[in-house]
Amino acid sequence: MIHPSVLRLELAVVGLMLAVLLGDAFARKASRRYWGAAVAAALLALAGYAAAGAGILPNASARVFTAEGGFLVDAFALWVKVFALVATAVCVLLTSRTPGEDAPGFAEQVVLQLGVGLGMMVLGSARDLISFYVSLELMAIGLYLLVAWRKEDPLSLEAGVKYLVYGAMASAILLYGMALVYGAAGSLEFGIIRQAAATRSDSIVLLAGFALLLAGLGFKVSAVPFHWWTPDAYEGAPVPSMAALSLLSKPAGFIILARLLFDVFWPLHAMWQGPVAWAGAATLLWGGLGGLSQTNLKRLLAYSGISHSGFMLLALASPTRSGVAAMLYYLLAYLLSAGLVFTAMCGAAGPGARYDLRDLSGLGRKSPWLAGALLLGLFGLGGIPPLAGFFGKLLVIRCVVSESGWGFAAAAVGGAVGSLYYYLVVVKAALSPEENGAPPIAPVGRSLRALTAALAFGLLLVGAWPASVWGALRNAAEALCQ
Amino acid sequence: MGHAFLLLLPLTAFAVGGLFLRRRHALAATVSTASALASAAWATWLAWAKADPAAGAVWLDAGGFTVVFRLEWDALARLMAAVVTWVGAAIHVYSWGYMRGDPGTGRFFAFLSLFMFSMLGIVLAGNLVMMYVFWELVGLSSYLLIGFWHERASAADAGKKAFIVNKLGDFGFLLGILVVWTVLGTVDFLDLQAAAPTFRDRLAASPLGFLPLGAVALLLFCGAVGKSAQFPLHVWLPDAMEGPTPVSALIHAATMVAAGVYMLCRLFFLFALSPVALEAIAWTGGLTALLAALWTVAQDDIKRVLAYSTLSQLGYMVMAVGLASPHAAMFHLSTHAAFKALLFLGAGSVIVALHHEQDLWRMGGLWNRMRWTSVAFLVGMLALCGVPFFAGAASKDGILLVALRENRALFALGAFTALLTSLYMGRLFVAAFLGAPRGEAAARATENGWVMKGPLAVLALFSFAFAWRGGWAHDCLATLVGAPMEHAPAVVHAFFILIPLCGLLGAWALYREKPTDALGQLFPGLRRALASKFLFDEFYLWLVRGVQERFAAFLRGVDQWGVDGLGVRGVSLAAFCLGNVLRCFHSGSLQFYGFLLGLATAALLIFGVLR
Amino acid sequence: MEPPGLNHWLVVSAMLFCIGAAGVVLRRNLLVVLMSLEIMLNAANLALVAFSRYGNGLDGQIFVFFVITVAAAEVAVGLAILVALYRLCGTVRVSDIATLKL
Amino acid sequence: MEAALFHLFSFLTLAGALLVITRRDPVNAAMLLVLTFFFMAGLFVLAHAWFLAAAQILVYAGAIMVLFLFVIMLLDAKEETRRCFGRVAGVGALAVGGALLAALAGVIRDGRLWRVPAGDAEGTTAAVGRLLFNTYLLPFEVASVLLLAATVGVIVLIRAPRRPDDAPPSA
Repeated sequence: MIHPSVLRLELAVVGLMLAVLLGDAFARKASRRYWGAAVAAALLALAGYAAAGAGILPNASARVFTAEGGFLVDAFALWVKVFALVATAVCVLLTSRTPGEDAPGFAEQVVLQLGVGLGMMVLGSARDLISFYVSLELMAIGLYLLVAWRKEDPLSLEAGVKYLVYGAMASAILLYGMALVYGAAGSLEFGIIRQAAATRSDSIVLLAGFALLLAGLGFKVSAVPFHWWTPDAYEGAPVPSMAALSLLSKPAGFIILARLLFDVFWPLHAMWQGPVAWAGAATLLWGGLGGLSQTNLKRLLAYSGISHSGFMLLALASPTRSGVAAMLYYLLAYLLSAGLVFTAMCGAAGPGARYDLRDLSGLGRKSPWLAGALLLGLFGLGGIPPLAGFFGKLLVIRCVVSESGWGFAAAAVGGAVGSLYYYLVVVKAALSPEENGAPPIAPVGRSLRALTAALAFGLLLVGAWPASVWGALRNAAEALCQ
Repeated sequence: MGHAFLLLLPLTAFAVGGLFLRRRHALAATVSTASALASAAWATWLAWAKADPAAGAVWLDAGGFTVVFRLEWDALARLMAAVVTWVGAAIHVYSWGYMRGDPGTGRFFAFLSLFMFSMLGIVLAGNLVMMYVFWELVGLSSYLLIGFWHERASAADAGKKAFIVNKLGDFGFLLGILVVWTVLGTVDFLDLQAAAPTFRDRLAASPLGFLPLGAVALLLFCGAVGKSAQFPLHVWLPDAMEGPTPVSALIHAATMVAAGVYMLCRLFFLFALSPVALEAIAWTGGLTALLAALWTVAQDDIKRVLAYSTLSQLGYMVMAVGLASPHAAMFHLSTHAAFKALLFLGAGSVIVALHHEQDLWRMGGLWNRMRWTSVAFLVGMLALCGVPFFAGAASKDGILLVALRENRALFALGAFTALLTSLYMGRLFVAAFLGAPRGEAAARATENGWVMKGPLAVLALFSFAFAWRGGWAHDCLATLVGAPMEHAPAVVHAFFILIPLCGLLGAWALYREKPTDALGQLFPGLRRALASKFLFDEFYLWLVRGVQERFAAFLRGVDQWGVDGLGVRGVSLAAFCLGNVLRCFHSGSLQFYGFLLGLATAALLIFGVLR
Repeated sequence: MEPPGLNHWLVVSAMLFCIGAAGVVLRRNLLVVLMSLEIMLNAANLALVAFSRYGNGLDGQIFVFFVITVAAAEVAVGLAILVALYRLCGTVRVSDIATLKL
Repeated sequence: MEAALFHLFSFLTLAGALLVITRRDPVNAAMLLVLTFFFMAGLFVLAHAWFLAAAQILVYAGAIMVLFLFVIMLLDAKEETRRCFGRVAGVGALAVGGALLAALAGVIRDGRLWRVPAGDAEGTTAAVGRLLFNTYLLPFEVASVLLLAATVGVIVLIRAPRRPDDAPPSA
């Protein structure tokens, strides 16, 4: 039996998708001026509703099942839904700036983004391998299309092809891992798999399946050595899709990774802790060093994203609730700061821009608003207090020092210095005097201003007063690690 | 009560100025200056009343570790807060004159308020995490202010360099904080102080037991090395002079660079646990003091002379901490803040009057044209040289006395540095203010308005006042020190008087009436006239030119190629090379990516599962 | 002849999986690369069916049903991108889409 | 009988797959892929997955293949003029295939799977349908959203530009 009331948030998003599709079919062009803002407002309202418990969870430690136990709502899942709704709202607002609400394909793009967000919401609640697979693929398919969305731009299509082929290969690996896990555990259900992991931890098939699952998710979160696609896909993708890649797809990867590591395969934690920590350190350094000599902002942000993935992997590698909570906090900080950077990018150039660092020159003069957003976002990513990125890094390194060891902490610190260096390169480019050939920028719209202000406020609030979100994060972590 | 206002005042000024007043320069300047003056008054009142701050609020409660937002208001904090707010207020006022007509004035004052907020945060921080947060914020505001004229590439680069070099030090600091946090389970200064005696045992028992105690202390010290620009991370400070001069005065002379010393004093109970670490700190400080003083003699830019001199004085303070005498360090910090700010503002006044001419050898003769500035500068100079009855004398002699008692080698080093100090300051004064004007701008220089003269006067007063009758300052010092001044034998005092005298006279003899620094092209008349002094002159010349300057040039080379090149730049070069190697994997070939993915998966299975 | 055991089934599926992976690395034509990906997915399907046959109930078969559905969508998306690429650049060769690099 | 059929179908499936990745002509490859899936349906029948066997033929051999062939025709993809792969790629493919095979074979060897007895699950349409529309109804609905999203996206992506001024810049 399915109880639709448990699924009310998901159903609302599906309703929104259909509304946009129908509206696209019937509405006149002139009446579309605030579609993006309207959809985003609806999503944010839903996020607020979800943050308040959405009438599903009576208290923070409750667990509500539906769909024969295949769908679980607990504090963790609810937090994932809030995150997904907010991130989707950001992506939709960015889309309404590029290509613009009256461009052909705008409604469809929004529908796909809603689909990706829906995928993440279901993923947070998945309790069996089928829901897990299907929701992950819902996200993936939407993203393949979104990356290749600018069909008049060869680079966008190239990025789409690369992302699709690489992603499909990774998802085949993931699927093979699922098959092995299913074979070893005898069931698709997470609960039974957990029992199997506890009682049959010597089963090679189970371990192999688990390893392949990790490889497949390593692709999603762009962990070394599965991260090869990231810079190419980021560089080719249009900015809103790039935002969806890093604000939805990657967090979703971390969410399900946390679910697998801390819930399903928790009995094996002595086995996964080391490899995850090593992968985290390698990812961090790769991202921190690889971006040093980049001259393209999008590519640079891809490396930056890799480096942040390393931090979150290191957080997961400390098998404690604080580790999970630190990871969740880091994700939130990443959402806010990267969101600001993407917003500034959307405002600073038109849809076809390549985002060479030189193109940013004179931004400080042309639009202090956008330059400020860019600065704040980059400092947030770099972990400068009092922005949220600082406590994210501090908490992660604190966990690493006490759980994974000294060398990993030193690696984290080194990677952070490296990436801070290239953020400053971007800042310098944005503040330098205008060069010839830098593209002119359109005036910053009202919705973009509102988005910037909201993200900046969140970044400051969460950073300067972490207690404001910490309670919710701890509840989520405790719900996960039962 | 109400200590939070000290933070809120500048924060509000920053928020208001940064968000709403970027174009309305006068209003932004008023708001910012008013906040600075108000916080100075408020800090004084709080210190007078010896009011206790309110209990803290929980800032972060992350399972196992809790951080409480608590403000500290002990004697150390009171003294430092007074220094920061008063020097800050004077410089705010001065900036009105200095920044007049600059299109970014609003932004400038907003950043200045941000800096005041962060700096007061460091001073008032009640625990290590808070201190680190504000520490980083100070770094950020310094970055913004150095790169204030960001459209000038050198300024943007200098800002970046300062930020990154500071970050290098900060990360050692952060690791140190994390070790302390992990081992002692708390970050609050009071709890830490209570738990410090058990630190050695608990460290040995923790998973970090392989770390010697001294290493932990040195990690924490890394923060001070970066922020206080100690050798070998000193490279950023001279470049930081790209910022506007009030910024140099406030941040890179009086307050921010002193934050490192303040932190050392604040955490002295931890450093005191490890004699090895103290020894290392003392030698780092001493070495910085000496090397910087040597380099200074070869500088021609008026701001750079002062910058290197700041390095040298910071070295003194760090040395004092290393000699287990934090109160002497704090005393010198306070006096130095006053007279170094005075010197910088004087230099800024000259620079403005000369339309941004900074070369010493194109100045000259300013004594007659800018009497007010010259006198103020003279006071600052005498204070820096340690001439009796000026602020620097008491504090610097205090440090030297400690050194005399604790470590003779460092005393010799410190005394020699003091000699060099008076030599280069004399050189600066002689070249810039005396003699005939050597440039068009210098010939037509005029004194600036009261907005700039006023702060000079106030700071000059401070440079006197500390010396014999501090009143409230002395009270603070007394609480801090136990005994404000050490007593020394008359011989030693005589020696201390002799040092600046020799230096100044030497400078007078060497540089008087010289058109350039190139003494090799001395006019022949001087030779004939001073035949009797020839030997002495030659000797001094040989000493200064032949040995000392070459040595200084050599050291500068070592600095540029060795420390800056191999150390800082070498690390970054290696990082870039490695980064480029890593980039090569991203060849763009889909087949290659697939190949790597497949191999990585197989490797994971073979090494992870099958083993 | 002895009836095949679970290991036989899995060996076949593993070989199929490797052939698919090799195909992705091997082929220049993106259409054939897509076909190779289908082969990889089918290898996983075969493993699921085999496990389902050997004592694990019908859930594995349901999973295969979902995989077939998703694979169909994935192929459609992949082919659509290829068509768009061909329209724009006149190529579906891997070596021609290596502009994004380093 | 069952064993013989299993070996036959396995061999044919693998051979078909190998030919798919080595044939020059994409049309040939597509036809061979159909055959491969056809034989795999045979294997499904041997595994008592009746419904899946039918679905495999309908969806893969029917729908997906038609799609492939249609696109091949549309793109006018010609037979590769020389070899269909570079030498380096050949070595790489061998390495990847070999490494993965070694790893998986190791897992299967160490997994002690030959003792597992066959179960009694019969994948009839009725049984599969019952399970699908009870236990797995939710993922089924999610899959429907997935198909909707894919449809919407694909249509936009391959829709020809409407106005001439929308035409792509010549690449």
